[in-house]
Amino acid sequence: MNGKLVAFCCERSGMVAWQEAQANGGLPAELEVVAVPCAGRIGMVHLLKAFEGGAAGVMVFACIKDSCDSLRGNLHAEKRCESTRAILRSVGMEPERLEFCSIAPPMGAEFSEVVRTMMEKVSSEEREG
Amino acid sequence: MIVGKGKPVEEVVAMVEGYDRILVVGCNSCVAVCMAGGEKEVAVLASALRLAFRAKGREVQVEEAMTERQCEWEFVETVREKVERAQAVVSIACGVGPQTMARKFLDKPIYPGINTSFMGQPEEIGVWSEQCGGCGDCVLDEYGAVCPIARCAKRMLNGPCGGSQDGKCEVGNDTDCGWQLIYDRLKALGQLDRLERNVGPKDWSTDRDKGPRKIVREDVRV
Amino acid sequence: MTAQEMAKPVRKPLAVPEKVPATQRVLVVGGGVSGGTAARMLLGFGLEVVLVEKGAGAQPFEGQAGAELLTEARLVGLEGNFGDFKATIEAGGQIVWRTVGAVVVAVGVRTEPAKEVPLAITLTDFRRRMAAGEPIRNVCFLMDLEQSTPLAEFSLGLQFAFEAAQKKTSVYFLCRDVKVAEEGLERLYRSAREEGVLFIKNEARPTIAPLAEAASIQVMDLSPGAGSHLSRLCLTAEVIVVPEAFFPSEDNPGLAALLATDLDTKGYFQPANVRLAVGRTNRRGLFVLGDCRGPSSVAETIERAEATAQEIASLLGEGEKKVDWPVAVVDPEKCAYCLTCNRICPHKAAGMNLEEESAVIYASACYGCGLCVAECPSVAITIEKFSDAALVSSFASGGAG
Amino acid sequence: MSEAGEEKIPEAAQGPACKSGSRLEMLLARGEFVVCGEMAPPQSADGSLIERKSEYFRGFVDAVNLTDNATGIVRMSSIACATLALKQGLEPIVQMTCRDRNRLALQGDLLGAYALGVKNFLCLTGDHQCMGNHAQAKNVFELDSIQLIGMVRAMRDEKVFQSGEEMKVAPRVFIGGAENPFADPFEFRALRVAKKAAAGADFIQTQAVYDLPRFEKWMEMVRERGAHEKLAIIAGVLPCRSARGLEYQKEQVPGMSVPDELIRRMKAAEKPEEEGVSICVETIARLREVEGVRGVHIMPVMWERILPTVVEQAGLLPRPEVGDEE
Repeated sequence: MNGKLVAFCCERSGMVAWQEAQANGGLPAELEVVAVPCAGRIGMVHLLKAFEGGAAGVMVFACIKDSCDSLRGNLHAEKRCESTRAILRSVGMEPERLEFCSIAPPMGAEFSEVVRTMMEKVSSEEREG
Repeated sequence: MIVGKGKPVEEVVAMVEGYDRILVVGCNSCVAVCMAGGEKEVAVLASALRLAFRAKGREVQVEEAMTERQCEWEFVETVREKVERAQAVVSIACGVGPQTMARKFLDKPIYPGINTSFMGQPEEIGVWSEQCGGCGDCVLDEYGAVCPIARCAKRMLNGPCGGSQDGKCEVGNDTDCGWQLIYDRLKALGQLDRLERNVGPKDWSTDRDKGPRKIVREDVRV
Repeated sequence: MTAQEMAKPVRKPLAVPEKVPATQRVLVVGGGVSGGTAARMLLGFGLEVVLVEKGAGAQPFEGQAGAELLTEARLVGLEGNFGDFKATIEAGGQIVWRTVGAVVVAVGVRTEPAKEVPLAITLTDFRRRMAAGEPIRNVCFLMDLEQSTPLAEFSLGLQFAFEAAQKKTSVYFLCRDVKVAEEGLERLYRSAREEGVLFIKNEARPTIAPLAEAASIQVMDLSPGAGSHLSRLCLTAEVIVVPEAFFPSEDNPGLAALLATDLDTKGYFQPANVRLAVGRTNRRGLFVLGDCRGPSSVAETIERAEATAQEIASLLGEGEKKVDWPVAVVDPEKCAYCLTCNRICPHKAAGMNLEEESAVIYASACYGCGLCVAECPSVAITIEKFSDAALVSSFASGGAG
Repeated sequence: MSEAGEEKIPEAAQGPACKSGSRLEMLLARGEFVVCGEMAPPQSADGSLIERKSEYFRGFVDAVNLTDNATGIVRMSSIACATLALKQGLEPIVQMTCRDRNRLALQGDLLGAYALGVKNFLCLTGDHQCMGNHAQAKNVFELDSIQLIGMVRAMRDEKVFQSGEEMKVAPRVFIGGAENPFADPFEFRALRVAKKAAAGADFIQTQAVYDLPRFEKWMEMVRERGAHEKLAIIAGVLPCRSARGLEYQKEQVPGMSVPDELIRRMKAAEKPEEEGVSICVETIARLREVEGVRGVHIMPVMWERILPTVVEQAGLLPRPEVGDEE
């Protein structure tokens, strides 16, 4: 693992929140952001590839319930995260390394908080592991 | 189509534990469409296997391949090169696929990556239901094209059992009562009289009960 | 496939049309307050309007050019997509076809009047009279007659009472108790009082007698501070309004299926999604307005109809629409024709190309969300900007090996 | 459908006046209002349990049903229990389900049971195994109850096996079937009785009756088809000990109809067991009034010792002897 964090961000919510968080500063250098048109675009394979590529933690930022432009895109994304977490468990990795997060565009502070928590989680895993 | 579902990843990991070069082969036919053994599932399983071995501190080579239809010799042949490179193959085609591979690649261990379940149809995204039992002697004509063998938990041919309530079967899991469906359908068709007749015991020799089945078409064969 | 392999673009991106047609004609189904308002505004924007009305009459059109009124008519089929819908309409026993760029559905609700009250009209009738601008000197709302009036209808009554009071009508509002158990109701109640609505607590069925041009209503006022214990009140009102119960039309499920849109759990065309406010639906170019989305006040109804007409006018542009949004494309070579995209697409943008034996995504209807791309079992659908390659490129270099 | 054609039931199937000579048959033929009871076989190899339980049945019922792995829970076999019951002077009704046996096993068991002295057989499809304690089992269900009835009748009346081959000595048995008037689709429920009559059933035992209006409606439909004249309808009753027991049946047992009023009565009762008996006795009294009901089948699930009380309070004692003349 290379300690990277990957955040898949819906263009309509996660990306906006990320921009705000970035403007406020304090996001770790390890964070890589991948823009998607809707969280529903993300497949299990992309999440696993992120881990294969060395990510220590992966986050999916989707629109909050009942405000997804593609109606159910956020729900699909959440389900795929659940299934991917199950795979992580069965391959002997900590499912907590993958986080699904509902976020609204102006929630920059919350974005930073999720990233910070993930950062702490993975570094404590590294210490224990 | 033939419907199946991926085996738990840990089960597959346990099957291929000792190998260093593994090939995961999917099938572009039924199992691709039912989201169990297509290109995406091959990629997911291969990725999961790599991560699993990496977590155990082993770098294992996991290759990916697709066959058009894994139940056919000619298509299986298209992945020969990759099969020969691998020490073991995980097939995520229906149960026919691994067997076709096993007969083609005699020295290669082939492991199944999905549980093949039934012949059925997609109800909605993510839901498939069994529709045909492959009994070898179709009775749909009598039952308004709703199969009592595949869709009644007790394969009853003369009407519903006493466990049918509010359209649901006694086995639970929100299973529809096949006989309620038959009844509703024949009622709508104005053919309820079909159900008045006593149907005698079925000849099950066309089913699995006469041993492995084979269809020989003399009109086609030369 | 390794992430590096995946990151390599395998084939040339398939062509997305630069422009899609935008027929300058709008189909409006339902000629009530919202349908009529939208139709008049659309005409004002220079668009043609085909108004399909179930009944014999509809809101007046003032004989504007470009307006076609089909009465005793209903929509029986809708093919195509935004900019180029093909509507099949049954009008007076004849089938006619119209090509339209957008569709507005405003079919109203089914109402059942409360227990018959002599000389009374329903909330819907009252709203119609207000919308028509009829002067009303005084009105008496009778709520909670046989049983407690449901909240939705009660709040409508309150809204109309307030709106009537604003127009200088004197308003009596009789109810067992003022219901405020919904956001905004408390405020509405206070505003109504400020506007001069007279609230009277009443539990018995009032006696109503006809006068020359009004009715006299005798009630017991039970409001605190209404005199000794029981004071008998005699009111005179030109109009008596009783609530009716609102139900989504029985036609809604069939109509929703025809339009390829969704109903809420109650059976209204109300998407549970904040992004679909005003009159929007899951489909580009399809709008639903008025009470068939759930009963609403006159002001709100008109406001939404106007906003929607504006949105349609800007959507339809001038005959062609530049495709400036991301669009998913199907590779017919790879497509297994399994219809997964068709089932998963929330915008109903995925159809079947029978000749190619392949799925097809209509650029005009696609929002480029990628749900189909994520789920396509054959990996046959791509969105250029958001290909698998693009999604894994940032970490592909991270060393999968 | 090519092979499984319509079953032709020859005239001979109407049978002689006496088909089996079983006590149940004789009493029904004489026009007696019969009483059957259900005994649950032991969940162990302890055959003495049958001996002990027989006390509750001897002299109180005309015939006793021995269930066949009912609800998919393994118990001592019905045939074995029936032979033990015979030794206790009881008239057994062997229950046979299609869940665990194919046509070979069913025919073989029928011949064996008859040779051991059993004369009454209740032909059932059987509860699905997933309801019991061996949900992992593979089921058989290659015949349904109606086909089983037809098979037994053909063995008795035509002396033929299902294969069409003949046998020298036919099992002269009295054939029963079951029906649940409370399951769906309701319109089918009387037709099933008619089909069972056509297949050769001599009697029908029903699911426990709580919902009398629905039972009466069903009987009316049975009478419309004239099925009640071709076979004897024996209505099921289940004495219940507690309100919880009733609620369980209402909510958990598929195809049961329990009116809320009965649950309220049980809840309000100071002595629920007595109330349960009263409800059962009242039900029996009302069932006796229903045209075409020829007896009752008492199923005292987990409460077999109450059976004598129910029979006595229902005024159904003494039970007639076969030799008796009225």
